[in-house]
Formats: sequence, C-alpha cells, structure tokens
Amino acid sequence: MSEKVVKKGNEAICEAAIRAGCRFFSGYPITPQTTATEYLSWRMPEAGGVFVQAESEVSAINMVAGSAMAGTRAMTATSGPGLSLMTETLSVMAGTRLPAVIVNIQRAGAGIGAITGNQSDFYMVTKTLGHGGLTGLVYGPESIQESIDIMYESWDLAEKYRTPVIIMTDGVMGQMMEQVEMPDYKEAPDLSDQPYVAGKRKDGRKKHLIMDSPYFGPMPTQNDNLEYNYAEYEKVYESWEENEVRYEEYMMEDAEYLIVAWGTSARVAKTAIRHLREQGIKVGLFRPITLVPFPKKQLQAIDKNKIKGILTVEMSVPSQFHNEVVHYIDKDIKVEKYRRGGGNMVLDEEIEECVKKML
Amino acid sequence: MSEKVVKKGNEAICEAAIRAGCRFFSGYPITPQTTATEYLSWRMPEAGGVFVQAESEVSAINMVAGSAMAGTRAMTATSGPGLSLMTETLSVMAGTRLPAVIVNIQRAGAGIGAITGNQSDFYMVTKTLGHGGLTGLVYGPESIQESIDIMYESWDLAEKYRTPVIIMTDGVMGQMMEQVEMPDYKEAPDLSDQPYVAGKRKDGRKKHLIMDSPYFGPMPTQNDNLEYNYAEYEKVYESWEENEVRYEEYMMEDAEYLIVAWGTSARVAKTAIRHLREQGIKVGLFRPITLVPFPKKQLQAIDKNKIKGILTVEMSVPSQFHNEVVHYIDKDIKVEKYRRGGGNMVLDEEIEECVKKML
Amino acid sequence: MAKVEIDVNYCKGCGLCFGVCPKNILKASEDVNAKGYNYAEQIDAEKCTACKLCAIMCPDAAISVYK
Amino acid sequence: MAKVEIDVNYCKGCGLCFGVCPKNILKASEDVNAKGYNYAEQIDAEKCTACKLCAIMCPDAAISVYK
Amino acid sequence: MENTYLLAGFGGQGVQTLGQLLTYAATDAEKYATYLPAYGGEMRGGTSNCTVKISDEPIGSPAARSYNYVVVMNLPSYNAFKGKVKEGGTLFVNSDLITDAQADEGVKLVEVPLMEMAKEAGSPVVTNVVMFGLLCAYAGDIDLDVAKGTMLQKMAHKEKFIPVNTKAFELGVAKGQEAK
Amino acid sequence: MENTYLLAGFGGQGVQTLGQLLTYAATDAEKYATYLPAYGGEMRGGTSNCTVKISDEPIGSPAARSYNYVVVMNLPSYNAFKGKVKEGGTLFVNSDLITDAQADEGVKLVEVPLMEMAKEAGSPVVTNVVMFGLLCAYAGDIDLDVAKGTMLQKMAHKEKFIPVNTKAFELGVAKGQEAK
Amino acid sequence: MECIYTKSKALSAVPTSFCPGCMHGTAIKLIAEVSEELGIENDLVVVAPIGCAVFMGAFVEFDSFGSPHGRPGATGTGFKRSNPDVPLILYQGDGDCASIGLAETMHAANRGENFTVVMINNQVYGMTGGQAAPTTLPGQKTTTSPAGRAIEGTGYPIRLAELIAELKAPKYVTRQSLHTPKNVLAAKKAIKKALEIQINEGGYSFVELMSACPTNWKIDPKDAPKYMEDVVLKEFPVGDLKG
Amino acid sequence: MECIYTKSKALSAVPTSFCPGCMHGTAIKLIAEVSEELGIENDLVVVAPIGCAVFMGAFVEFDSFGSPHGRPGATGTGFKRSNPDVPLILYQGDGDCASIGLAETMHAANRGENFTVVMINNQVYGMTGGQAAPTTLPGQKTTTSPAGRAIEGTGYPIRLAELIAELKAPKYVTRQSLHTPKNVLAAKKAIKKALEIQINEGGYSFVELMSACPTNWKIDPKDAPKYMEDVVLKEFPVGDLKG
Ligand SMILES: Cc1ncc(C[n+]2csc(CCOP(=O)(O)OP(=O)(O)O)c2C)c(N)n1
Ligand SMILES: Cc1ncc(C[n+]2csc(CCOP(=O)(O)OP(=O)(O)O)c2C)c(N)n1
Ligand code: SF4
Ligand code: SF4
Ligand code: SF4
Ligand code: SF4
Repeated sequence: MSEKVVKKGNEAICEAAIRAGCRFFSGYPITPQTTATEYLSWRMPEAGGVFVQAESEVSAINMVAGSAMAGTRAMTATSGPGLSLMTETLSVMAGTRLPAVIVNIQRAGAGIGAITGNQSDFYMVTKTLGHGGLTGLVYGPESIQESIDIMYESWDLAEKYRTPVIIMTDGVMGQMMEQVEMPDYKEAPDLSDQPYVAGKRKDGRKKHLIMDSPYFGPMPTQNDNLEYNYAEYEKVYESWEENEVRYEEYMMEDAEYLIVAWGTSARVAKTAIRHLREQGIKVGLFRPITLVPFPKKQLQAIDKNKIKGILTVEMSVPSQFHNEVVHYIDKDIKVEKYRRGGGNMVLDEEIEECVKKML
Repeated sequence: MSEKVVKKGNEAICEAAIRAGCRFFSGYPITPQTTATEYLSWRMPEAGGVFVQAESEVSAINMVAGSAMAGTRAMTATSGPGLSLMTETLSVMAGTRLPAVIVNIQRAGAGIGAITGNQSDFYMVTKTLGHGGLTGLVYGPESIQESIDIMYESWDLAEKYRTPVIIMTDGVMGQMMEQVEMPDYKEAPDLSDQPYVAGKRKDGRKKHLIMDSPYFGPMPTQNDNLEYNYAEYEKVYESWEENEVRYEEYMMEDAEYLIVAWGTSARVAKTAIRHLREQGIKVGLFRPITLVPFPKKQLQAIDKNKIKGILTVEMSVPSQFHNEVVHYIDKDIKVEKYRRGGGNMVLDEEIEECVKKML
Repeated sequence: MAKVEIDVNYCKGCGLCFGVCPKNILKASEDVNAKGYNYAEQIDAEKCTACKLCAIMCPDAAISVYK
Repeated sequence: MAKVEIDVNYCKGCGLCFGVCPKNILKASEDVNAKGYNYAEQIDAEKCTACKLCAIMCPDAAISVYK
Repeated sequence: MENTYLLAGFGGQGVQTLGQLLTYAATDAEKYATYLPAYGGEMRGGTSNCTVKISDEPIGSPAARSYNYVVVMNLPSYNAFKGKVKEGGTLFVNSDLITDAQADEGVKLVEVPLMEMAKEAGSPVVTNVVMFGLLCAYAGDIDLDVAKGTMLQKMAHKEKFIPVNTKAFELGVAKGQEAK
Repeated sequence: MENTYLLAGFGGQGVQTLGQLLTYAATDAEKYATYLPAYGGEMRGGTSNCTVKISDEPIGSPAARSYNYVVVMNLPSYNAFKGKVKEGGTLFVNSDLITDAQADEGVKLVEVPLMEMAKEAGSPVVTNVVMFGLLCAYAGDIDLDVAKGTMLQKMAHKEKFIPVNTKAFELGVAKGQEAK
Repeated sequence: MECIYTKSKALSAVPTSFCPGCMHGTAIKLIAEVSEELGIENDLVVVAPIGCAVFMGAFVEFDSFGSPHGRPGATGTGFKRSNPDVPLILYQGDGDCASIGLAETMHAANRGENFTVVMINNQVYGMTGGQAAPTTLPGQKTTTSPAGRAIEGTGYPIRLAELIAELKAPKYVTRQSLHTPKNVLAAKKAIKKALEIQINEGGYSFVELMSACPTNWKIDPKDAPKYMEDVVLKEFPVGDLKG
Repeated sequence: MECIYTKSKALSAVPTSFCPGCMHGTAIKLIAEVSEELGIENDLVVVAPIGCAVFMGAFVEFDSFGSPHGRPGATGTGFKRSNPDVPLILYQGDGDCASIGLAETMHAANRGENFTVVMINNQVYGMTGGQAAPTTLPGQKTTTSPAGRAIEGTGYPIRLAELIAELKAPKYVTRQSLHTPKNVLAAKKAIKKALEIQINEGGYSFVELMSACPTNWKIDPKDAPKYMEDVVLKEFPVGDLKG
C-alpha cells in the first residue's frame, strides 16, 4: 500500500526500487551516493534480494550486467567519477541491450571536484553511453517524489525496450529529506525466456549465446550485422522521440518569459516563478523530464511571437544543458543563462534577478 | 631532417610523437591499436624514453598522468573500449589541466563491436571528457600525414593551454600504409617549474601541491573556487573557438553542393568529389580538422544562396557527426546523410551516388 | 579390433596427435581439407590399440575411437 | 629538568597521549580551544621525565619536549 | 509563509538531528518541510551544518542565500554563518561557547546558554532538544503539542529518556517564548 | 589512372607481404600507393586479405567496392572474393589449390600454379614473390626494374635469398606477360 | 564396434575457430565432457570474456554470456548471486584474469563466490596478436617484448594460482596442463572436482590450465608440448595448491 | 633547555584536518621526520590519492600530487619512470590500495617499481563515512555491514602485505602499527628502511600501517589502542614479511 513517509532522497529512490521488484544492488561508496549504498546494505537483504559492495565501480556495473543476464531486476548507484568508470560496461550493456537501472547522484566537477550537488554530467549521458555511440533512456527528475515515480517505472521501460535506464539525481536531491508517497510493492516479471537471460533453461529451449555485439542477424558478415542492428537500435531511439518524451509545462499558458531547466534547478526555478508571478511578471517553466529522448520538438515549437526571452538555469559550469537547449530554440528568441558551478546551488532569489534583467 | 618513408599509420603517428619529444608511452593492447604499442615497445627505449605496457587502460592513462606530472611529454593510444575506461582519469586530467596526448584509434561499435575502422567515438570526446563537463583539444586528421603533423604539434598546444589533447584516428588510418614525410627531431621544453610538475625542485622553489580540482583560487570557499576556476576554463575553451579552429575547404569556391565530413570519411569524399567534378557536378568539401573546438561559425556561415544541398558522410551508425553538423547549418539548406556502420568503410562510389540523388 | 575416425572437417592438422600415438601411426595427409589444412591420417590401421591418447590430446575433438 | 609544550591550536584532545604517559600527568583541559576541543594539559609538570612517549604518540605533532 | 533555518555546530552537538526533528515535526503539523545537510569530506574537523525550510506551499530550493533563523552552536560556526541571517531575522548563539557575540544590523541576537540548559534538563547531550523547543516556540511554525509528540517519538526510544527530553524541550520552549 | 588490388589467401601464404611489396614498389616508382590489411580476431582460422591501390593521383579510400585485380590463393578466399572483381578486371587464382575456378561475366580469369612455380624457383615460401612479379608485369603499374629492386631490398635480407627471389620474380613476370 | 571416445554432445556442430594446436579447444572439450558426465549440460552457464575465450559460446551447447575484458569476476558474481543454483564457469584468458581483471579476479576469490574459474595460461595475449601477458616467461619474446621479457621493469611472471591460494575463502585451487594426454586427463579431473565442489558444498574454485598458443609463440604446434614440458612448467609447476 | 622533540620542519604550518585521534596524522608525521633525517625533504614527492590521504599535501612541505581513487600504483609508476632519481612515496588508504586499486597495486609491486607504498590500514573507508573495506574484520559493524562483516558473501579481510610478499620483485614488505609509542617508533624505522632501499639500491617496498579511524569505528580515540592490540592485530599481525 502506498504510504507517506519523510525520507532522504537516496533512501527513497532505493526504497522505490525495492518496491518495483529490484532484487540486486551492487555499488561502491562515493559521496553523495553513500547513503543509498548504506540503506540497501540492510534493506535489500531484508527484501530478499542481494546486496554486494563491489570492489570498484567497474566491478559494480559488471555485477549489475551479470545479474540482469540472470533475469533479475538489478541496479547500481554512483556519482560522476564512478559513472566515468562505468562507461565501458554501459556501452556494452547498450550493445547487448540489457535492461538495468543506473542512478547517478551527481556531484560537482571533474576528478575529485566538490561533493555537493551538481548537474555537470548532463552531456556525459545524453549523447552516448561510452564508445560506439549507443544510448539508453535518461531521466532527470526534479524532486524526490518524481525520482521515486520514475524509479518505480524504470524496469518496465528498460525491459520493454531492452535498454539501460539512467536516472540523474544530484547531491541535493539525494541528501535532502522531505515527505513523499511510496508506491505499493509489485512483482518483477519472469524474464527467464528472454534471449539476454542465461540459465534456468526450460526443457527444449535452445542455448542462449549472449554477446555485447550483434554477431547475429540477417546479414552475411559480422560487420554488416553490426551495421544492420545498430541501424535498428537507432530506430528504437527515434521511436522514443515519439513515444517516451516527457516534460512539464509549468505556468506556460500566458507566459511571456520562459525558464528552461531540469532536475533540482527546475524545482528551484518554480519558487522564483511563483515570486515573479506575485510581482505580475508572466514567467513560465519548460522542464524536460526525459533527457534522452530530449524534448527537441517541444523546444522547437516555442513560439517567438509569444515568448520574449528564455532563461536557462542549470547547476553546471561550463554550461552544458544551456548549450543543448540553444540548438532547438528559434533563433529569434533571445536565450540567456543563469548557472552555478562548483557544487553551489542555484538560488531562487538569483533566478528572479536574472529574469528581471531580461524584461 | 625530414624524410619520406612508407609507413603504417600507427607507426607513423608514434614516430612523429618521438620526434616531437615524447619520452613516455604507456598502453594496453587493443585492436586496432596494437601495432602502435608494439612499435613503441622497441622504438621508445631506442629513443631514450620509457615504454610501459600497462595492466589495463585505466592504469595506462594514469601512468601518462604521472609522467606528465614529472614534466615529461607523455602519451597513450587506445581504441573505444579502452577510451571508455580512461574517462575518469581524462576528466581528472582536464581538471588538473595536465598536458598529454591521447590517440584514439577508433573501431566500431559498443562493447566488442567490430575491430575495423569507424568514427563512432565522436560524441564521446567532443562534448565532455568524462564527468564534470570539462574538455580538451580534439583533432580528427584525415590521413596519416595529417596525423603526423598534428601529433608533432600537439604537446606544444597541450602545454600552451595546459590541456589533454585527443587525436582521433581510426582502424583504417592506423593499419594502412602509404608514403609520408617525417618531421625533424625536436627537443621538449624544460617544464620542471610548471605548477603541475612535481620533483626536481630547484633551490627556494615552494612546494607544489598538485590536485585535480582547483582548491586554490581567490574565493573564500572550495565550492566557489571550483566554480570560479571552471568559469576560467570555459573562457579558455571559448578562446579556442577564436584561435584554434581548423578546417579545410576543398573545392568550395564554386560549389553548389557540399559534403561535410571529417577524418577518413573526408579523405574518401575527396575522391568522390574529383569524380563528380569530372562529370561537371560542382561539389565541394567542408572538413573540420578540430572537433573541439568545432568549426561552428564556419558551418553557420555556409550560404543558403550558394549551396543547394549538403551531404554529411561519416562512419558511424547511429549518426553522430551528422546530428552535430545539422545544429549549425542554416535551416533552409537541406542536409542529407550517407554513413556506414559496423566497421564498414564509406566508399567513394556510394558517396557519388548519394550526391547525384540530391541534384 | 580398434578403429580411429578422424573428422576431416574438424582436423586442423596441428599434429598434436602424432607425437602421442604409442604406435606412431598418425601423420599428416598429402591432401588439404577445405580450409587448407593437411589433416591427420592413420597409417597402419591394424596397429591401433584404441588407447585413445590421440583423441584425448586432440584440441578439436576431431578423433573418435572405436573398439 | 624536563618540560612538555602542548600547542593548543594543534591539539585535538584525542587523549592518545594520556594513556602513554608513564607518570600519568596528562589530562584534558576544562577549556576548549578555538575548534572546540578540550586540549591536553600537563599536571604535575615536575614529574615529567622527558621520555617523549606522549610526543611520539601524538598524531598531530602538538607536543614538543624539552630537557 | 516560508521560514528558513540554518543550523550549525560541531560534530557531536546534534545539529543534523535537530534539522531532521524540525522537518519531521513540521510534516506532522501538515506543513511542507525540507531538510538539507552539508556533508562529506570537507566537513572533517570543521563544522557541521544543515538547512531547513518550513512552508505552507511546496518548497523549491531546500537552501537559500540567507535565512530567517540561524543557530550557531560553536565559535567556528559563529564566524562562518553569522552573516547568513536575513534582515529581520534572528541569530541564536550558544553563549556557553561564544562570548561577545554580535549580530549584524537589522538582525536580532538571542544568546542561549545551551549547555547549561541541557545540564539543567539532566543530560549534556540534549542541547539539540533544547534548541528544538526554543525554535518551535520562537518561530511558531509548528504547533507545540505536535512538536513535542514528534520529538518524543524520535528521541525517546527508551522510556527512561522521556523525562529528560521533555524537560529539555520545555526549557527550550520557555526560553523561546521569553525571547520572542 | 588508378588500379586496385585485392589479395587474399590463408595465413602462411604471405598476402600481406605481397600487398606491402606492391606499395613499396609503387612508391619507389613515384606513384601514389596505399595498402590496407584486413586484421584481427575475426581472421582467426579464416582467410587473410588486404587491398592495395596504385595511382597517379592522391588516393582517397584505400578500399573499394570492387577491384581491378583480385588474387585468391586458397579456396575460402576464392569463395569469399571471386565476386569482388570489377567489370573488365582480372581474377587470379592459385590453381594448385583451386580447381574448376570460374570468373563472373566480364571478368578475365588467370589460373596460376603458384605453388608449383614457387617450387620451381627453389622454395615453397616464395609464392608471394611469384605473384608480385606477375602482377607488376600484368598490370603495368610499376616499372619492372624498380619493382625488382624494391623486392630484393625488402625480401632478400641475406645474400643467399637473392637467387631464389630473383627467379621467383622472373617466373612471375613471364607468366604475367603471357597472360596479358 | 563400440565407440569409446567421441566428440561430446555438449559441443556444438561447429568446428572451433581457434588456430591449429590451440589448447583453448582442449579446455573447452574438457568442460563439455565434464558437463555431460555430471549431467549438467543443460544447466551449466559459461562466462566467455574478450580474448580468444570469447568464441566459446559458439562451440558449446550450453548457455553462455560475454563479459567486458577482465570483468568475469564481477559479471559472474552478479549472475551467480541472482541464480545461486545454476552451475557457473568463468572461462578466462590469463591476460583477462591476471592483468586488466586482477582486482575482479582476486576480490571474487576473496569473497568466496560460488563459481569455478578456468583460466587458460598461454603466456601471451592471443587474440590481439601475441603481446606480453603478466604470465610471459622471463626472456620470452613477444610483440611487445621483442628483446625478451626483462625482469627489470616488467618483473616476474604472475603465478595467479599461488596468489589465490593465499586467500582464505577459496576451496580448491589448482594448476594443471594440457600438453600431454596424462595432463589432459588430470586437468579434466580438476575441472570435475571444481564443479562438484560448486554444486555439492558450494565455494570458490580456481583451475589454471597451462596451454599453448602456437600462433603467437611462433612455434609449430607439434613442438609445443616439449617446450611446455621443458620450459613453461619450470616456471609454472602443476599440482593442487589448495583443497 | 634543549628541545629534544618537536614538530618536523617538513610539516607545514597548518594543523591537519583529520579527526581527533586519527593516525593518518601519525603516519604523515613519521614520513616528515624520516624525510628530514634522510635529508630529502626537498626531494621527496608523495602521491596522495582520494581518501583521507588526499589532504596530506596541505600538511607537508614537500611536493605532492593527487591521484584518482585507487590509481597511485599507476600514477606513481608514470612519475617515477620519468623521474627515476626522485624519492617517491605512495600514501594510500586500504580501500584505495586493496579494493578499487588492487590491480594497480599488485602490478606495480610485481613490476618491482622503485617506490615505497605506505598503506594506512584502518579497516574502513574513512573519508566516505565508514563503509566496509576489504580489511574490515569479521563481524565488524560498518555502515555497509550494519550486522557485522559476514564471511559468507564478503569473505575474510584481505592481508595485502602477505599477498605482496608472495611476489618475487618486492624488496621489503612489512606490517607495522601506530597504536603505541613503541610501535610508532618501529613504524618509523620501517619507513626509513623502505626509503633507504629505494634511494640506495632501488626496488619496491611496501609498508602497511595499522591505524585507527575513531570517527568511523565510533570509538573514543583513547580506547583505540587497546582495541587495536586486543582485536585488530590478531587479524593483522605486525612484523616484516620480506626483506
Ligand atoms: C577494455 C579492453 N581492452 C583491450 C581489449 C583488447 N583485447 C582483446 S583480447 C585481449 C587479450 C587477450 O589475452 P588473454 O586474456 O590472455 O586471452 P587469449 O586470447 O590469450 O586466450 C585484449 C587485450 C579489449 N577488448 N577491451
Ligand atoms: C572512482 C571513485 N570512487 C569512489 C570514490 C569515493 N571515495 C572517496 S575516498 C573513498 C574510500 C576511502 O577509504 P580508504 O582508501 O580506505 O582511505 P581512508 O579515508 O579510510 O583513509 C571512496 C570510496 C571516489 N572518490 N572515486
Ligand atoms: S590433434 Fe586433432 S586437429 Fe590436431 S592433427 Fe590430430 S586430429 Fe587433427
Ligand atoms: S595526543 Fe596530541 S592531539 Fe591528542 S590529546 Fe595529546 S596532544 Fe592533543
Ligand atoms: S591466437 Fe593463440 S590462443 Fe588464440 S586461437 Fe590462436 S593459438 Fe589459440
Ligand atoms: S574519517 Fe577516519 S581516517 Fe578520515 S580523518 Fe577521520 S579518523 Fe582519520
């Protein structure tokens, strides 16, 4: 039964995973992800699942891949440096088309950087999951509640499309606490017949040979099959742009100015918008929820006759999300940016000031 | 003295490194990079430098970072899966602003994929070098000769900007052989006083504390310094767009149709263009040589009144370079694509056909 | 009575079986198989004792032994 | 004559020195330093033999010993 | 109505628990509430702090540029955060550790002998409960009965802890009402 | 003028060396030339092949959809590549291993008893030198004296290898001229 | 006449693509035979990582999955923890297992994961063309040690079985060889013992198999056994190290 | 009065930011003292990777550089090979050295790199808040083993010094402790010996130092030495293992 609880973001998203039927977690501690690993170290076994503290992130993601090939709903969580170490295997998983969920609780900067919340892994996950140019579904929730809801749905999508799913939260969302509603427990489906699952072979089933590259296919050579299958994957990705794009339009109907932001930045922007509205300034928010597929068409559709200016808000220096958004906005609309880096939070007061400067 | 020799691409680029003063190489074997590692296993010691076969790509890139912090011109070479494993440290190097050169001899596909030449690591290196959103200079030579020339210059640039430099060749360029001109030997500069170099401390020099994040700076907190310094880096990157963009315009003056391509694809396109010209079709080529900085302005300047259509050519499925180019092209110009994936080569015959279809 | 059957399509002519045969009755053929390998042949078939050593040694499971 | 000098700004009051003093003359102060730690104090200074054990043990190099 | 709190002290002083208590209690009082800790390596040997927001509306950022109520429990916190009070806001200082505290112009200063009060309540470790009572009474965000209930549920796992926590809470409430 | 070659055989037959020889010799003859091997894991236990282009102009792609000259030295290569000859081009087959070879329409077939010729030259390993001579003479891309010089420089590291390589080259040239 | 030895039914109908004389074939044949003897040919799952091992899946009739180079210790852990009843073999090269994957290998062993590692020690990187491996012998010429492996700078061959035997959790650690019929039979026994432990009592087992890579040794396959006996086994003595 | 003991001049003028009773401070103090005694305080370079070790650079007067978590074995190799005359210490945590960095650690040791590893074994991940490390004791409670480390599933503590001593190349391998003045002095001697080997004859040395992380052990620093003596050193006996 769904229930209301006050929970830390990291614990809440992990609890949602368990309720979604996730029964395998492997992770390597990294701030600000640690509370997720710590929570699942007791919660996962309690739920009858497997918790393994891996010796590294490289190992953690490979354990997840192994568990997925056992037909289990498996996940890991990490932060930037760990995600970098996972790219080879993420690419392999995209190539093998393995369903699994990866939570990236973003921190700031390259290398050590700063350990507070940030959105600076945007480009790292939205253009390609490592070498070879394949991708997966990527979500950028704005709140603990939304991260719960997305997590709860994620394996269904992962299994439907046979793809890794990346959920991008950040140190702020992960460490903060607020009241949320937890969904009911649901059962994971029986995946043992899926071609990417080994073992538990039922009578008469042919062997499964699971490889990270499509050596199989209608073509005469391996290269041709690889090419053919990747073109098929691309079609899947394109279908996401039709069917899986999610976004929120907040106070947009009569808006003359628009904020475009995702994740925690969007959440903060909403406060600024309410304050600005109180001052009679007509501002709205366009918020991508899926980062892959990116709501390109929706951004392209923003009407230059209605919108006088756009402000992007993000927690990343150098800019990333801003640079991407600009590609899709009508060239006649002026796009300004407000951003904070280094693990500093964007502030609603500062957003307000930026919008006022645009008037 | 510069000399003409017939050489394999991988050996040629490595020889150019040695002549540029590179005295440290660490690598882990991976097809189609192996001939580079094999060549340097004897050539580097012969030149008085250090060759280490690392236990993995993670280790290889960290050895390079270590050698760079000793003030040595250091490099590694790898292919896609290995490059993925290097991202964490590439990000650290971008954060520490360490000069070094990384050659990515691209192969096809995610995971194992196919081991023949490809251009499918385009997005992996052009948007961010791993987590945190920093970048480095990225070059995409079209031929062995050009890869030699770029390699020869690369540390000068790396040191000038304190940045890693990535040179993107591919399995075709790496394995093929043709005649090239080798430059003279040059001396590496004395870097021992650079703030990113440890050891060999001269009298009175203060200690160097080298970290991958700017804990130093004019600001009161670590977060603020990180933010401040990253904003400074971004300015450096922006300065590249003014000063370091390289591209080639081939038969563009009177062109009515344009091919946009980089690397091996561009080389192949030139043959197609010559053939098309012989048939009276006015085609030209725009070829980015720097992938970071990307020649955005030059693409934006393509005149819709002169150019009737554009064909992008790349060896990557799903499309990558094409998607990026489209962002900068005037919306009134039609942009088509021709590409091969799976390690298949683009062919001049097929390029010709694609251009003719556009007429 | 003993018999050894060598699957010509599996044999790669590596010769590992030659040296382990106590009767020394395995050798490379003059002919090549489809892949171009000089496959193994038994000469003096009567001498075979069905000791199985060749079959155990063969990396390609090309040899069946009958008795 | 022996003397021990404890740098109040370095001391974190961990107490590792207390237990190793053979004369048992080190203890936590009532006051706290700027960081809020109850730093170490020597009582009965005359008993000190300058054995250096406290200084060797101190992780924060807070103790100097004179003789 | 949105009230913002910044709570700081050193490790053992329980500021994180205090922040969580405020959040739990405000939620129990059917308000929106967020808690955000500062965390991790950079805190080592330094101060520990967190921010809390309590509001009638959904909360955007769990942090702010400046705060209505800033609590500093030791000297380094005082130095780091005394400038973080909003105009018209209040700075609460632990007067047992911070003497000669001064507030910026337009900021009210409330000096609280926290450790003394905790001792009076019966245990040196309940400084944060004292502060909790004080803040609830002073800011008026949370109904005091609800607050007390939440506090007892979260802090008094064992029956024997009830009296001292109750006392601490009440001492805090009294001080808060007095300082208003 | 651009001529394209595809050379295929199995591991020990030296097709890579043959491709490189053509490239070196063409370069020595002041032409543009490229060599591109097929390489790596997928070759294991299969065929080995490479492509060569020789031209008066700078060369774009080192590979092509189809080739002027295709050399197949064993049966799997024949099966894989016999369809890769350009119209008007020539298919050279090692008739010692490939019997009943057939070329597509518009393609000329040249059967070469390569192993026999190599034996005649004095060593079974010089099949690739035979083929080198043959291709030089047949295609006419490279001046024969230059070709011979390059070959001797690259293949005859020791004096004692000179006669057999020379013989192999000359047998190849003769066969090439005859087949033209 | 009765057939007393033939290709295991657990081998597929495709000849392997390994080079002539490559003992990867031998090892896979043994695994197939053992699986048949234990009656687990429908249950057994094999991890076949990058390296010449990667081809294995095509040549056997049981389920198999790939793994990024060096990571079977981790993929295997994830798989086995989620499928505790499925017998599992990690079929790895020495480069895979002892170089890039050393951390994954050692940690899986240290955790006492309930699976069996079969490591092919051929002292080179086979698939990529004969570069030096951690197991390369002192003085051995490879494409990245053209003058022979030097102790100075590259150290001594890693004897992984010995290192793993140092750990407490592993139940059975052994090194066997594939260079004579007698050794092949001993190797088969070792694989069987390892699987029996895994299935019956549970626990980690490690079987290192000394093998030939004639292609990259640049040696006639026929001469490999003698070289192994005379040179290789001196550095890598066969026998049980634990259990 | 003569000063017979005071803060080494190789320590900087900043108090460390370690927690009270953290023996990282002790280890750094010893390294500083040894560097002074050997007269190399201007030459010594230290690799200070992520982990509480990362702060070291701020507290010493010699050059230092960071390293990604686990990779000092590699960064150190690159540095030292290019600067063969510069004395080098890799100052690592046990998580860094034995978990994520195990491959880098073992391979550097196996190659016999000419540097000294000083590993702080505090049986937890200190910096990130007390998660289990490979060295965590059986039954020890940590934030990721709240019921105590279980043998089943996580295995036994990794004794890295013993593993490294199994390799041929290392010249000196030892485990020392920092929990009593006597042990501190022995640890100092070990560090000195390691550096002398590095400087005079060249070769790899490994010094494991048993340390306390009172914060994450949730123990009063004063009680740490007794716990170490009674419990920790039983699992990790001190003494020279090689050389
Ligand atoms: C991350 C990564 N690095 C490198 C490679 C290239 N590679 C493929 S197989 C291999 C080594 C194979 O050696 P080994 O594991 O000993 O197996 P063998 O082929 O000798 O049986 C390497 C380095 C790769 N595929 N992935
Ligand atoms: C790739 C990566 N993964 C994880 C982390 C997070 N992290 C920082 S320090 C640390 C462990 C520290 O433990 P240890 O090495 O034992 O040193 P200690 O702090 O205990 O001295 C971890 C996991 C990181 N910085 N980078
Ligand atoms: S051992 Fe097997 S593959 Fe080798 S020659 Fe004998 S039958 Fe043929
Ligand atoms: S050991 Fe040092 S830091 Fe600890 S109490 Fe004594 S003087 Fe203070
Ligand atoms: S390269 Fe070596 S290991 Fe690989 S198949 Fe050939 S002989 Fe076997
Ligand atoms: S967390 Fe542990 S290791 Fe880190 S400084 Fe504190 S006591 Fe030392």
